Amino acid sequence: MTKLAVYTFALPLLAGFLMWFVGRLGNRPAKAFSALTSLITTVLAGKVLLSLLKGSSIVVVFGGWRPPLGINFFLDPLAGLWLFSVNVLMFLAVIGSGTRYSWRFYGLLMILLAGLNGLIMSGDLFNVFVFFEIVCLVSFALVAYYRKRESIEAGVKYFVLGSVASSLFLLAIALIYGKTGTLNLAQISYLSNSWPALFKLVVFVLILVGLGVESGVFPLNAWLFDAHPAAPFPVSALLSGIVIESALYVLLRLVGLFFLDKGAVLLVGQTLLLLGVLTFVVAEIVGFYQRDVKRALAYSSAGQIGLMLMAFAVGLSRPDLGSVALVLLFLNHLLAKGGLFLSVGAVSDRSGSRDLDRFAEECAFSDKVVGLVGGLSLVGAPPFLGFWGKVALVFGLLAINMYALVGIVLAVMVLEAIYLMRISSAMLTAKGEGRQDCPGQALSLWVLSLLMLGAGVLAVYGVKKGVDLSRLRFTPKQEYIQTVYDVSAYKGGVDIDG
Amino acid sequence: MDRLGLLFTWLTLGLAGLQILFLLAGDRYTRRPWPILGILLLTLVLVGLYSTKDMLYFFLFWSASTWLTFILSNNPRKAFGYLWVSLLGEFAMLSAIGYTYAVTGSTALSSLAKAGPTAIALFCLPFVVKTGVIPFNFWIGDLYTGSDKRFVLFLSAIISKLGVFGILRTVSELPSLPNLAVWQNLFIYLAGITAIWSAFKAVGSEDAIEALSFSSLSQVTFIFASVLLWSAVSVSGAVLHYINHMLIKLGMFSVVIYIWRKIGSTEYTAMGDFVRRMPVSFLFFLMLGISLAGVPPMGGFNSKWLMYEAFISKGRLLPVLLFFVAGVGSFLYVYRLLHSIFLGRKKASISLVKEMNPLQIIPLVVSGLVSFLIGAYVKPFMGLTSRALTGIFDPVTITKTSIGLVNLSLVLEVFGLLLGVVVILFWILLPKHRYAPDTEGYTAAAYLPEQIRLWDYSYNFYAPVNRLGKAFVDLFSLGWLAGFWKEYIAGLGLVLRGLYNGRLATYGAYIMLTLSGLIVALSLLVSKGS
Amino acid sequence: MNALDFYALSVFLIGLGLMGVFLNRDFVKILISLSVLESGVNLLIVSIGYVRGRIAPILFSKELQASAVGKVVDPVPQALVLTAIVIGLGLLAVGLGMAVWMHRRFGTTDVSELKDLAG
Amino acid sequence: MLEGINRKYDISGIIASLVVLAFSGLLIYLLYTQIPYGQDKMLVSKDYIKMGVNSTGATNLVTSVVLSFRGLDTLGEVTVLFASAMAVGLFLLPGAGMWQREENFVLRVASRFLPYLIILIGIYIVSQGHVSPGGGFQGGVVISSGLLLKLILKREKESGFGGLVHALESLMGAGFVALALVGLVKYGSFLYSFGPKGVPGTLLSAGVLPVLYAFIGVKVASEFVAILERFTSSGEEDERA
Amino acid sequence: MGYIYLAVVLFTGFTAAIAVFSRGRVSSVVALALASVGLTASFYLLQAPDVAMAEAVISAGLSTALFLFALRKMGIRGD
Repeated sequence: MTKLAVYTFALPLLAGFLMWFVGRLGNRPAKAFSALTSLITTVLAGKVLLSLLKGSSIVVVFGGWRPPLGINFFLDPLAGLWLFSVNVLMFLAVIGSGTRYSWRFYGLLMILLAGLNGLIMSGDLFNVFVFFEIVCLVSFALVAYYRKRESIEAGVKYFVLGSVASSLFLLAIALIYGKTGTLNLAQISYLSNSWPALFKLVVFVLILVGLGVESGVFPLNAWLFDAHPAAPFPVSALLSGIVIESALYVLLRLVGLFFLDKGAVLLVGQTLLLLGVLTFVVAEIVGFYQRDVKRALAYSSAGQIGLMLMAFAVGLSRPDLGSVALVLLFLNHLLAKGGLFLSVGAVSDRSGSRDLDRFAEECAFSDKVVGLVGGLSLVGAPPFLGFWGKVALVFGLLAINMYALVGIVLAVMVLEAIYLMRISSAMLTAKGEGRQDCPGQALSLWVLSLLMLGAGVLAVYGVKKGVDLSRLRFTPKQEYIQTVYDVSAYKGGVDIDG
Repeated sequence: MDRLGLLFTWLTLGLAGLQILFLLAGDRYTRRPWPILGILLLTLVLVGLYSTKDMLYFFLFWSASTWLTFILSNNPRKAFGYLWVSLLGEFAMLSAIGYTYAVTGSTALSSLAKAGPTAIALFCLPFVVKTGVIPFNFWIGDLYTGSDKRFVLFLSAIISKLGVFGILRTVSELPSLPNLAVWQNLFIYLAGITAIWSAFKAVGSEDAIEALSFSSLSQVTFIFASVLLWSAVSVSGAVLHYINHMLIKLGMFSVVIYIWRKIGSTEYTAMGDFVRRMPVSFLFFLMLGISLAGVPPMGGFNSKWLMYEAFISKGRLLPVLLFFVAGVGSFLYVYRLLHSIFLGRKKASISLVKEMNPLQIIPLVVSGLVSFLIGAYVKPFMGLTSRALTGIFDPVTITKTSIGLVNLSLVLEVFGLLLGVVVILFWILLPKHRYAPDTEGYTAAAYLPEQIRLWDYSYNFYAPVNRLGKAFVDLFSLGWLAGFWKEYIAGLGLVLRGLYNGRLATYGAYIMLTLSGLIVALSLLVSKGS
Repeated sequence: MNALDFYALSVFLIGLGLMGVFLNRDFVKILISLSVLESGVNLLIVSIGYVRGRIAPILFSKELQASAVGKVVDPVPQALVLTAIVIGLGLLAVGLGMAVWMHRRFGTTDVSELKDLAG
Repeated sequence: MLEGINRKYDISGIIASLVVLAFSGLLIYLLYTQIPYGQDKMLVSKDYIKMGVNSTGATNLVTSVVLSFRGLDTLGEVTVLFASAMAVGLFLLPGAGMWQREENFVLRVASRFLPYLIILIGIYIVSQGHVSPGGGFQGGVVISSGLLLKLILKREKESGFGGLVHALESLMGAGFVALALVGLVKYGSFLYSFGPKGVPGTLLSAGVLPVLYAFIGVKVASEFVAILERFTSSGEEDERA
Repeated sequence: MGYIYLAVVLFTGFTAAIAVFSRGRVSSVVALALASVGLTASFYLLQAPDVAMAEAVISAGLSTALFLFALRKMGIRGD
């Protein structure tokens, strides 16, 4: 089973490299080739996820060296779920990306997929940085793809802020390597208990800021609101759907492994909770006043990231509620936001304007369906995943006696409901009968709607049967260290493993 | 599914069936699939709502009904007021459920009592919002007038009264009656004021649907207040009036929607003298009007009488006065409805109208007859409501009133006899009637021209009443609240928008400030903590 | 023996790079400052791996291979920096591509001109 | 030099710089106290040094770390370069050279023989990667700077390198991943350095490592030739949005 | 022996400061190249030949070339 995990990373890379040859045949074959690749990786990721759900976590070893020596991938059920959903949305975005993009666009998408898959699975600190760089660099290029005035401005801002952030992250890695002498996450997490308070604090803040810029945490997410609307719509669907989530995933995993010893749990939890609330409240209030449709969706993405941060912070003290909320919010946002951006983006491209009143002139029927289903599920209307995610989050927040916080969060959630419903109803009540550029778009939108509905029904069924979702959470420190390598056996002496 | 849920399920299914029959019997526009499927889905959701005893599922179905109403109303611009206020209510309910889960670990409705009075009050907030009592009454007019005509009947008959069922279900599930006297009284008086406010609104409106929707609000707040009173007589009177109101609105709205399909407008000025073309509809519309006004021979009187009886026996005279004034208001707008639609001056639109086809008229006939039956022979219906309320209250037959023991059903039967006399009189006089000649002689044309607004004496019929209630109505229409929102809350948004001023240097400063701010703050906390 | 060793230089370069990014208004100057920032971090990583009095991690002779542990500098930071430098170059190439287009679209590479997207 | 300072700086830029100063101070304090300069802080590296040569066969430990112990970083690194080449290909178009008018005698004469000399040095650096300092990246860049001379010359239309360079770049990248996959399929783990270890210190010694470095060298060279070609072309970038 | 360290450190720091804060763009690119040379020397002193070689070829060589070509593409002659 470990081979499949590696293929999900190696195949898109191979596809990216070979894209020039396929590009000679033209853009449509390139799109078909990348759709095929992402379909294969989705199937592989699905099989990996199934085996993870049944069995225990997997450690994939590279170059034949046992974990502390070489680089290793670590896959727990949550990583498997994240991997599978990332590949699903990538496949649907590639299909739903219409006919206007060159073979280079699809090459970059394949490399982005390889980078994201590696980022989710990686178990080595510098390896996380390299994959993070791949994802950042490809996102810079894809945001500025159109080279219009607006995309260049967004690309430049994103480039500068992203580069500064990744340099800070590299600085944190340097400090950690200097202190511990190793780059393997499990070993660092084992050694991190003995870090002095000031060192641990500075490294925590450096990693939080370094990865926070890319994952859209409150004060650092200014680039997000320029980049998503300016990017081509499949890219903004991917940026909102998987890229900022994967950056958040890595941030939470690193924080979970390095900084959660007894004393700091409270402090780390409260910092993340505060940042989550700030991200959510500011993003939703500002999003409420947006006339530009895609920009409003970008604000909603930042808001959902805030919710996920809060869910993780709650999960530290109440794992049964917090981690379930995190998983549900992630899946819901991935499907709903991916679908919304794919449909709203295509519709506003066809109608030429992104203003709330004029963007929906040429809405095809599948756009309307996704507009309705996506809007409802994102807002947390009953039958969808968002509803259960919101319920789990509110239960969790109340369980840790954060009453005022629940009041604020729910009041602001009404704002989000209003401006998202403005977009959905603008699409629903659109008069014109639009046609999509290619059948692939309609197919991907229908698949997304069915996934959302299916997930909703499954959730209702799951809650009734009381299915236990607690396995889908970040593996706690001790268990992570034990599965990756046996601490006692490795004392830094000679350990030949040819 | 307990007996209370069963009653409400049958009522909703019955109404939905009749409404769908009315839509199917209509023309191609009303026969379109999605409104009918929407109503069926909404009925399914409501059946789920009636059947569950678990707060989480109650919240699931309640939220589903809110969202379905928003979508089925098919006019988002007008329905946003409804959406955001009911979402606020729902989130109050969600936090109540969360708090109970945190305290007691279970989300059963009965465990709400252990969570304390504030949780109960929060849980019941959405019921108050959905009923439309004073602070939450600004969305009623927009939603009803703006809503899709094919859905407004179901909206006003069932959805407007979900709050009533909510209170019934919640309070009946709690082991002991919560000591929420303060909230109870507050909302009874607020309901009274809302009843008067909506009566004035209905009286002053120039549109049939607007009049009917505000009349619904006035009746529903009366039901809501009497349920809040929570005595055997008041609750069974409320349930009876629930049934009556549902029937009345079913019949009246089907007529108004039929007319709307024919002449394309629901303004009073566009209608007039339809009795010539639609005599049967006029007959049943008259019966329902009488029942709405609460005049003895029809069912409306019995249920209103029970509710008044309950308030008086509890010695609460001020609410009785408030609801009585609202009752007087109902006389006015019922007459206005009857007059402007069927008896007023003939308009050019009369040629478009003809009697409903036999299938379409069934809902009207059914509601007229059942309401008549409730008026004439109330015993089976009283049995129905008391069976539904078994376990909560003992059956209501004998009640002690200020003038000693009174057998309610006996009293109502006496009025039933009175009804028999009226029917016989109507039967005798019917053949002798003759049409009053058109006396408006001074216009040469056969029909009055369209811009009759200036001459049609029925336009702004109750000008003195409107002038009297103007200040009162404006105060409680909460226009000033919208102004407050625009001015102050919107200001907060502008401040936050200023954060993202688009300059790269500022964003860079954000990164560094976050970095240093977190380091300083955390190091202080750590040093203070350890 | 030398107080002003490479830690000081790398922190100086990092601080200089960061200040350059925030103070400069010209995008090309910001790219230069980013390069300085990255080389500062690279220098820091390598100087973390340096051990006084040891030689480069090339075990060219037989006896060196036998007892290399105490004689050789840490090879891992050098491997990391090798990768980091090339990543920095990759970023630079993309950044300069954007700079060319920014010049074409905005007429100047002055970053304070970029204020259409706000709020 | 100093007159550049008194330009009107953005207030937030100044705040950020003050914060940077404070942060650097904290960083220096942290470094000197937590990570003393010049001391042996190795943990995992001790194993690399002990078994580096006989398990991978390469005397240059950095190469064995780059390619064998932490091979995935290098693969990621190669992907970053490939992505940036593709992004530059997205932004700028190949075309006629920028220098149409200037006829530079020295350049014309030098470009006849100098590139081949530089390429030879580059090939040496790449091939000796696993024995002496150097390797795929450094050698590849040297080779591309050799070919740079050819690109700077006056050229009317697209330089001849176009197709060949892209093909080489893609093939080498795919080759690198293929070799890694061979390691996975036959030897059970991705990027496994199989092949004869040979005598450490000689040319054919470190099994597959020199082959990998050769692939990287050619790939890096062709990548940078492609990037430089785009940067030295004056072609009016296509305006299509 | 220590003076070489000092010389290299001061040279790199000084040229980097010029690169960041000088007014003209081409002059800062040149200063950046010099800083890279200084950096190569410091890597050499830190017993890291591979990195020194990479730094020399990439930062001093190629990025300076890229900067100058980009400036040229933007139509900027000299300072």
